[in-house]
Amino acid sequence: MEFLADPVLAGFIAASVRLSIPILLAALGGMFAEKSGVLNIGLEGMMLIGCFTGFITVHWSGNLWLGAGVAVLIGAIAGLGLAFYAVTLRSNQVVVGIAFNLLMLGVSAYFFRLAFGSGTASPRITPFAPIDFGPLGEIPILGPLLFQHDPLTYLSLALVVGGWLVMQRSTIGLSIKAVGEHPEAAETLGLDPIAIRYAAVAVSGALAGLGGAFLSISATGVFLDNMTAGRGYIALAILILGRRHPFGVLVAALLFGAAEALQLRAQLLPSGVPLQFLIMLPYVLTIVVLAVSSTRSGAPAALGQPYEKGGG
Amino acid sequence: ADLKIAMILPGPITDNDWNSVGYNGLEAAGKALGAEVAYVENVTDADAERLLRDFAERGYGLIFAHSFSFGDAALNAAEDFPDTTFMAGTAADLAPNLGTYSNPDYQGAYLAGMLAAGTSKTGSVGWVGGMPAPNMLANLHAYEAGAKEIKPEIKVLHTFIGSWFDPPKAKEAAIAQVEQGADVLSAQGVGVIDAAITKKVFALGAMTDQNHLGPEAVLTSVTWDLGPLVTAVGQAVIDGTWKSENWSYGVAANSVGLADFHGLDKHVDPAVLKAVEDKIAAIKAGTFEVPLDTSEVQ
Amino acid sequence: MSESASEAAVGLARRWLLPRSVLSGILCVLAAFAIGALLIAAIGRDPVLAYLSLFEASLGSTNGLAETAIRTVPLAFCGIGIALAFRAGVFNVGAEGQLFIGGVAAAWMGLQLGGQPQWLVLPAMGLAAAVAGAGWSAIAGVLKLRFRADELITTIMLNYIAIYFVGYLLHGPLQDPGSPLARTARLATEARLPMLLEGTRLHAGLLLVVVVAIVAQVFLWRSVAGFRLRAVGHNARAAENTGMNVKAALWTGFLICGALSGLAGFSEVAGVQRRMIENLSPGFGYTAIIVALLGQTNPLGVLAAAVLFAALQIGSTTMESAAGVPSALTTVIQALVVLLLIGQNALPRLFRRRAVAGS
Amino acid sequence: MARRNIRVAFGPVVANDDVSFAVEPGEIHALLGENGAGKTTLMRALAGLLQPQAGSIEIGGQPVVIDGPLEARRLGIGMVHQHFMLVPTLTVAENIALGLREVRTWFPRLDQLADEIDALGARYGLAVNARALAGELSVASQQRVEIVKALYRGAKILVLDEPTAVLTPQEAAALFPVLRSLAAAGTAIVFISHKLNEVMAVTDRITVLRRGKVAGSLRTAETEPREIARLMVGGEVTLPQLEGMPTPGRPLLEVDRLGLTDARGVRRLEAVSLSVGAGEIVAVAGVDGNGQQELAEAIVGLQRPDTGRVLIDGVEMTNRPVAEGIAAGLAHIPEDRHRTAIFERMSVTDNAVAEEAGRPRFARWGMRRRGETQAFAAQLVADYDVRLGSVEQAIGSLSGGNQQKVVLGRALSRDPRLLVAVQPTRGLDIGATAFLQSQLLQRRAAGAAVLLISTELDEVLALADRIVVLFKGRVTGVVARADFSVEQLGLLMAGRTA
Ligand SMILES: Nc1ncnc2c1ncn2[C@@H]1O[C@H](COP(=O)(O)OP(=O)(O)OP(=O)(O)O)[C@@H](O)[C@H]1O
Ligand SMILES: Nc1ncnc2c1ncn2[C@@H]1O[C@H](COP(=O)(O)OP(=O)(O)OP(=O)(O)O)[C@@H](O)[C@H]1O
Ligand SMILES: [Mg+2]
Ligand SMILES: [Mg+2]
Repeated sequence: MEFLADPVLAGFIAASVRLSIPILLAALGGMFAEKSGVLNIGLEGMMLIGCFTGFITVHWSGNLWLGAGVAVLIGAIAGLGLAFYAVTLRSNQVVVGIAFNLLMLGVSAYFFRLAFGSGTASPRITPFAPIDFGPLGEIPILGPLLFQHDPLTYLSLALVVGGWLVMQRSTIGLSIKAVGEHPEAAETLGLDPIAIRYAAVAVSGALAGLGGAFLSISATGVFLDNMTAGRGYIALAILILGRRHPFGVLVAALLFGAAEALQLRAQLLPSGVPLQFLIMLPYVLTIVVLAVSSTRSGAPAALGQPYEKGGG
Repeated sequence: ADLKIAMILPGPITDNDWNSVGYNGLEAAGKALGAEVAYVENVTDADAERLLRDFAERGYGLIFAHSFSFGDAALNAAEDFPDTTFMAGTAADLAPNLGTYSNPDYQGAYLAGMLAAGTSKTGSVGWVGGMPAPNMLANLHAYEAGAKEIKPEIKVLHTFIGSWFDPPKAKEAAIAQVEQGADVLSAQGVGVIDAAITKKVFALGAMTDQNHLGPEAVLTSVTWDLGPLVTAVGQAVIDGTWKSENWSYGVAANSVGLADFHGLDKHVDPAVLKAVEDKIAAIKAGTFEVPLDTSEVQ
Repeated sequence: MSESASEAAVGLARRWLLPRSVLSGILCVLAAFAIGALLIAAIGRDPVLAYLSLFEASLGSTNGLAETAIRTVPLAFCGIGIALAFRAGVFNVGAEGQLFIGGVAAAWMGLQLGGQPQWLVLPAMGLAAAVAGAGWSAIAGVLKLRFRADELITTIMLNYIAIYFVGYLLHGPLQDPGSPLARTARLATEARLPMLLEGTRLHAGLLLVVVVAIVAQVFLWRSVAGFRLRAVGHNARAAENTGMNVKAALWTGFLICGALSGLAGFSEVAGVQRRMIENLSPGFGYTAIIVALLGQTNPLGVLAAAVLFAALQIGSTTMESAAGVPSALTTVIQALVVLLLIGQNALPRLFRRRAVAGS
Repeated sequence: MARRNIRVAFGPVVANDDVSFAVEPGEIHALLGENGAGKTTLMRALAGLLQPQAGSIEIGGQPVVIDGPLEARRLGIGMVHQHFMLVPTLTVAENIALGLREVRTWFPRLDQLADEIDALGARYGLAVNARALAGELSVASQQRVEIVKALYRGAKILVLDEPTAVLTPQEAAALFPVLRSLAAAGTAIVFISHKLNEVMAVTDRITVLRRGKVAGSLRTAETEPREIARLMVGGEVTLPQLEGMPTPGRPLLEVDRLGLTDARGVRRLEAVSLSVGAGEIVAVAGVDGNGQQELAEAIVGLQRPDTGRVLIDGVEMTNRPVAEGIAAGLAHIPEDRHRTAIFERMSVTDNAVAEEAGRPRFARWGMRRRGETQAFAAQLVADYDVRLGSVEQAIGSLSGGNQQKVVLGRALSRDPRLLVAVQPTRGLDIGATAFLQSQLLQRRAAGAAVLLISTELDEVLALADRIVVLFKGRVTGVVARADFSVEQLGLLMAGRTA
C-alpha cells in the first residue's frame, strides 16, 4: 500500500485532473447543445475566444473572477451567434462550426495584437492558485484528486453536478431533451424549440468559454495564438465517449487527461517506444474506448437537423 | 542603396521564442540600415516558396526564410531569382545567391546546462521542447553536455510535447519532470516558466530575457539576438560583399549569451558561475567549441 | 400543366437561378471584403492597396493564377472526397490525416522506384497514395461498421494519429539520410509531376483533379453506383429495402474520401514539395470540409469553391506581406466570406416555403 | 365551440377555405374527407399550431384568438395528433410534465404526477403506465397516453386525428367506450377518421370536408355510409371484394418454422410456418405488434431469422440479401412508408426505379439511362393515377396517398410473382383504398402470390383466400375462406388456438 502515498502517483492523479478540466467544460457545454439537437462544432472557437477575453480582462482589471465571468459572457454571445446560423438560418451545422472556429482564431489573434502590439515582451498574469486544504491534500489518491486544485477546478466539478441536476433533475432538462428528440412534440406542448435551442447553444458557448479561460487564467498565466490547440475538437469526442451524460463526460475527460498525464510521464522513462507513439496515446486510447464501449451512440434523434416552426 | 529586407516566419511573432527573435532581428536591422522591412508570420511549408517568390518579385533584395524547414523553398526560389539574395535558416544545400545562417542557441544551451547542473540540488534537471526538430535536438544535446560537464552523474529529463505552441501542455510536461526530481528546467516553450513558478523551482528562459514571466523563477535566459546578423548580412548585400556561406553569429559574436540574472545568481554556486564565465571566454577565444549534435532521441 | 412543360419550367428556373446565385455569392464576398476594409483601415493600413495586392497575387497575373491553381489542387481533391462521403451519409472529416498518409506512401513509392521511367513511377506513386489514404480511412470504416463508433470522432482522432505516425516515419525509417530534418530524401525527376506552365510552379496535379471532378460529377449523378450512394445517404433503411447494398455504399464513401485525400497528398509531394515533409499540409483537409459544403457536395461545385478558397488564401498572405495586414485579419476575412456565403444560402429559405426541387 | 369562415393557405395551396364548423359539449363530432382535404390543417389551427388567415373561433360564445399551443391549452383544447407527439426517450410522466407550470422546475414531482396520471387513466378506463418509457410502449398504449396527456392538461375539447388508423379492431373497439364516457362527462370531441363504420358507430354528428371546403354536415343517426362517401369523393365508391374460388397453383412462398429474436433479445417469431400459392391471397391477421412486421421483414431479407427457412418458388432464400429476393420476383410494400419505402428528398423518378436502377432496362455500362427512366416514371404515374406536378418533384412533397401509389406502382410494375404487402391501406382515404385493393386482386388474377399483412379485419375478410392468425409470434390458426367467421378470428387473435 506504500505506492498510494508515492508522490509520483499523486502528481499523476493531480495532473490528470488539471489536464481534463478545459476539455471537460467544453464537452459539458457540447452536451447542452447536442441534447437540444444542435451539433456544436464551434466549441474550439468558443474556447479560444474565452481563453483570450478571460486573459485580457484579468490583465486589465487584475480580477481573476471578472476574467472568468467575461469569458463566460463572451462564450455565450459566440454561442448565440452560432445559434443564429444553426437554428434560425438552418445552415449546415458543421460548416458553421468550422467557420466560427476560423473566425475566433482570427479575432483573438487580431485583438491580441491590437491590445499588446507586436512587441515581444509578452504579457503575463498571475493565474488562480491552488487552494490550500492543509492535511486533506496529503490523503493518498483523494488528496491529489480532490484537494490540490484551484477554485476554477472546483467550479468546474460543481458545474458537472449542476449540469446533472439541470439535465436529469429539472424540467429544463426535460425540455432540452424533448427538443433534441422530437421538436414537433415539444412545440405542441407549448415549448419553443427555437428559443430552447438558442439557450442551450448559448450555455454551451458559456461553458466552452470558461474551459478556454481555464487555459489562460488557471492552467497558465499567458495567452498565445491558437492556444486551445484543438481541445474543442477533442471535447466533441469526449462528449460522445461520455454518452452525453454529465458524469459520463467527467469520466471520459478524466480518462483523456490521465492518458495525457501518463504519456508526459512515460516520455521520462527509458521505454524505447518512439516519442510519437507516446504522444498519440490519448488519441488512440479515445478511439479504442469508443470502439469497445459504444454499442449505440444514443444521439438525440433530431441532432443536427434544423427545425422549422409549424413545419408540419 | 535602397535595400528592402523581408522575412518569412513559421509561427506568430508574439511567441517570445524563435519567431520573436527573427522579427526583432529584422526590425533592428531595418533601423540600423534605414532599410524598409516586411514580414509574413505563420507561414506554412506549403506557402513558403510562394511567399519567397512574392517578395522577390516585389523587389525585396534580401529575403530571410526563417525556418529550418524552408530550405527547399529557398533553394527553388533562389534558382528563379538570381538577382535576389536569400538567406535560409540552417539549410544544407546552398546556391550562389542563397546563404544560410545557423541557429547557435545551442551554444547558449550548453551554458544553460552548466548552470542547471550547478544549481540543481536533486541531481536531476529538466528540458521541455515542442517538436524534435534539429535545432531543438541540438539545443537538448548541448544542454545535456553542459550539465554533464559540471556534474557527470546528472540526470537530464527531456519531454517533447508534440506541438510548437501549447502552453498548458508544456507546463504539465515540466511539472511531470519536477515530480520526477528535476529542480532546474530549460524552458524551450511557453508554459514551462509557469510550472517553475508553481513548483518553486528554477527555469532557464530561452531566446529573450524572460525574467518578467517569473521574476523569482527565471534564473537567467539564453538570449539570441539576430539583429547583428541581419544587419551584417544587409550591409554586405548593400556593399556587394555578400557571399553564399554559413553565417554564424553565436556566443563569440555576442549574439547568443546569457541574460541578466536579476539578482537570482545568489542561488548559484559562485564556482559554477565562474565556470560558466570561463566557458564563455573559452568559446570566444576559440579554445572551446560547443559540440553540435542533432541526433534523434528516443 | 403537362409533364414536359413543367419540366421545362424547372429547367429554365435552374438556368436562370444559377447565375443569380453566383451573383449573390459574389456580393457576399464583396460584403465580407467591405467589413474587412473597415478592420484594415482601423489599424491604419490602406484597404485599397491591401485588396489590390490580394487580387494581383491570386487572380491578377499569370503567376497568381498559377498559384491559385496549385492551392486548388489539394483543396479540391479532399473536398470532392469529403463531398462524396457526405453524400453517402458518411461523416468523414479525416481528409487531413488521409492526405498525410497518402503523401508519405507516394514518397515511399517514388523513392523505391528510383530511376524507373516516369510513366511507371508516377502512376505507381498515385496508386500507392490512393490505396494508403483509403486504407487509413478504412480504419474509421471498420470502427463504424463493426464497432459502431461515430466516424466524426474517430476521423478527428485518426488525423492526430496520422500526423504523429508520419512524424515517426520521417524521424525514423524514412528520414533523409543526409539531413537531420524530418523529411524524406528528394524525389528523382521521374517521380515529379510535370510542370504545366513555364515560369510558374503549376504542376499536372491540376489536370488530374479536374478530371477527377468531372468523373465524380458523372459518377454521382449519372451512374447507378452514384445513385445508390445518394440513396443510402438519404435513407439507408429504404435503400436496403429496395435491394441496395448499404454497406457497399458506406464503404464507397469511406474509401473514395480516403483515396482522393491520399491523391491530394500525392500531388503535394510529387508536384510541390518533391519529397515528403513533416508539415505537408497547413490544414487542407479541414478547409476542404468547408469547401465541400460550400460547393453543395457537388463535385464541380466543390471544384469552384476550392478555386474561391485557394484565391482567398493565396491573396490573403500576399495582402499580409504587401500591405502589412496581419494574418489574423486575413483569417477573419476568410471566415466572414464563409459565414456570409452560408447566410446567403439560407436567407431566402426563411422567406420562401420549402422548394419542390429534387436533390 | 364554433369556428366560422376559416381560411388557411400555404402559399398557393388553400387547405381550408371558408370552413365553418361547430361542436357542442358532450358531442362526438366526426370530421371526414379525402387525403389532403384539410382536416388536419383545420385542427392544427384550433390547437394554435398555425394561424388562419381569415375567420374566427368562438369558445363558449366568446370570440378567441389562439396564438399558440399555450393559449390553446388555456382554452381547454387538447389534440391527439395523427403522428404521435411523444418523446420516445422520456417516460410517460415526463412527457406529460413537459411545459407544465404546475410541475416544479427543480426536482419535478414526477412521482406524484405519475400517481395522478394513473388515477386519471383508471377513471376513464385508459390503462397507462406513467413510469414506462414512451418509446417502449405499444402503439395503442401510446395513444392512450396521448389522450391522458390531453385530459391531464385540462382538455374540454378533445381532437383525435385518425386515432384508429393505427389500432386493431379490438383496440379501436376499446377506445369507443372511453370516448363515450368522456363525452358523457361533458367533453366535446372531434373525431377524424377514414373508417365510415367507426364513424357511424361512435359519433353524433358528421362534417365532411372536400378540397378545403365543407361539403356537408349531418346527424349521424340520419345518414348512412353511402351518402357520406358520396359527399367525400363527390361520387360512388365501392370497395372491391374477392370473387370466385381460389385456383391454387404451386406454392410460391413457403415459410418453414421461422423463429426470430430482435436486437433487444425479445423473441418475435416462433416456428411460424405458412405457404402462399400462385393466384392466392393469404392474409396474416393479428393485433399489431404480434410479429407481423418481423415476419414480413424476415421474408424479404431485412431481418435475420435465427431458425427456420424461407423458400421462394422452391428456392431457399433464408437470410439472402434483399436484392436476391427482388431478382426472384419478390416485391415488398412495407408498413412504415417514410422510414422503409421512400427517399423523401429524391425525385419521384428516382424512387420509382430504386429497385431496378441497375437493370439493363435502366442502365448501360453502369450509367443510368435517363430517357428510359423518366418514361417509366411517367408511365407509372399515369397507370397508378399519382397526382403530382412533375416526376422530378421530390416524393416527400406528395401527399401520403400519392406516395403510397408510387410505392405500389414500383412494386407491381415489375410483375412480381410474390407480393408482401404490410398495412398497404393504412391512412388512405376510401378512394385510394379501393384503388389499392383492386390492384391486389388484379395481381391475384394474374397468378401472383400475395401475402397481405393487415390489422384491418374488414380488409382481410374481403380480400383473403386464407387467413393466418398471428399471436405473440406464433400461428394460432389458419382459416380458409369458406370458414371465415369474425368471432372465431377474434378468438384466434386473442391467443386462443383452435
Ligand atoms: N405545412 C404545409 N405546407 C404546405 N401545404 C400544406 C402544409 N400542410 C398541409 N398542406 C396542404 O394542405 C392541404 C390539407 O392538408 P391536411 O393535412 O389538412 O389534409 P388532411 O385532410 O388531414 O388529409 P389526411 O386525411 O391525408 O390526413 C393539403 O393539400 C396539403 O397540400
Ligand atoms: N412542410 C410541408 N410542405 C409542403 N407540403 C406539406 C408539408 N407538410 C405536409 N405537406 C403536405 O400536406 C399533405 C398532407 O400531409 P399529411 O402528412 O397529413 O399527409 P397524409 O396524406 O395524411 O399522409 P399519411 O398517410 O402519412 O397520413 C401532403 O400533401 C403533404 O405533401
Ligand atoms: Mg391529416
Ligand atoms: Mg393521413
